[in-house]
Amino acid sequence: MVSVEFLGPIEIPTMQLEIGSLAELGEILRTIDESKKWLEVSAIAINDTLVDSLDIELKDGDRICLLPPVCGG
Amino acid sequence: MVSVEFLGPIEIPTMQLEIGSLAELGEILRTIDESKKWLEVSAIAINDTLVDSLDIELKDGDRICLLPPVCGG
Amino acid sequence: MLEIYSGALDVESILSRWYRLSLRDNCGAFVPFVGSVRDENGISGLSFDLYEPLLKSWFARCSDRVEKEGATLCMAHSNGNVYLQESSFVCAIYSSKRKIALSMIAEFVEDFKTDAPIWKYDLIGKRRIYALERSTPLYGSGILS
Amino acid sequence: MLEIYSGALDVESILSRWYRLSLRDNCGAFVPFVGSVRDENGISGLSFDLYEPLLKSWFARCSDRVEKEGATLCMAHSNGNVYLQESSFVCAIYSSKRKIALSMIAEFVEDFKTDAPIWKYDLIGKRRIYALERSTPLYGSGILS
Repeated sequence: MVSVEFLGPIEIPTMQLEIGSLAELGEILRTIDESKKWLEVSAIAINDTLVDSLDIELKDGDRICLLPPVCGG
Repeated sequence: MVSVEFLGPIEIPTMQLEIGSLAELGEILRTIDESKKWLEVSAIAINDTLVDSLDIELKDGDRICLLPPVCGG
Repeated sequence: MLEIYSGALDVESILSRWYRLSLRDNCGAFVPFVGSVRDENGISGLSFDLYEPLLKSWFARCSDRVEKEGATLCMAHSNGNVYLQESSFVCAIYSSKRKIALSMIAEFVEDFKTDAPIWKYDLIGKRRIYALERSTPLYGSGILS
Repeated sequence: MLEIYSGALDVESILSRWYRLSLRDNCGAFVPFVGSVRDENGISGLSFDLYEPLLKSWFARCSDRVEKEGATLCMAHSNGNVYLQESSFVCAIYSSKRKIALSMIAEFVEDFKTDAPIWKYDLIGKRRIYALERSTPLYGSGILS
């Protein structure tokens, strides 16, 4: 089981999913209207580290975050 | 008559001189040990404007300043 | 040093405190940046969401880079609402001599704008509107699309 | 705005005052620089001579350049003695958006270092020693040699 958290302006509650890879997560989120529109502009952090590849295996307890475009200051 | 003022660390009292050009001023200051050593590193202002040429005629009442190297802050 | 406050920053006291740190550390140069909320586009203010775990690790990396040059980095940011003529962001770099602090501050502020996990909203009437068009995608964005 | 003070600057009150001006002028970016006296080379402090007429005309030209970019320049400097852990120089640029203030502050401080008619002395024991080796000749230097 991994948790998937949507940060900032993405108004989707945290999900608990039984998935083994980021590619699987993409498949699921592309089927949901609310999440689909954010995928192109959002970054992914696994356990608070940004990743740049789908070739990452997920372990039980991993925390995944979706981070939309930022603007501090 | 022009006045010649020595600024910052140059410890020479202000002079009143009957000269018509900066070139004449240079001739006088090169003969004085105290001023001679500052000439190479000092800038010249006439009436509070820095100049870069000796080809300037001086008028009665002009105020000349010698400004040694600076370091604010 | 990273400080997170709820609402507007007390800029004067933050600057005073960091300035005294720069003196205590025998630093000759102290260079802050203050970001305030301007009256524009009909907003009554801005609002911010922060993701603290990533903000802290990002800031630690920035701070390490600055410290490698013998300088010190400080930053304060607001969480929540900040109104017109209030300030939401202060940072400062101090160093022994002027060149390092002066050359690193602009670079840090630009890194902050593109990399800090902070989301900005315009407050207009009773609405809180995500400032998407002024925002920048983070590293790796789009891999799930 | 150019301010000259006898002795050390009250940095905290100067920064607070200028910061409030930046808010009043609806500016989103306020970028100061503070120069303080470090404990080094056995000095007990620094001392400064200023030539005000030329300092004012030099500052007015700098200020015009900054205002052409829509920004505002402020500067304060000490005259006379300034001791360890005190400050002798503060400047700030504020602008609507961050880029102009951030890009102009370093340039202004470098211009200041080479062009402002200010002379610096080390205070060591009871002596006031001109800092010739750290000083820069002004425009046109050497024409009388």
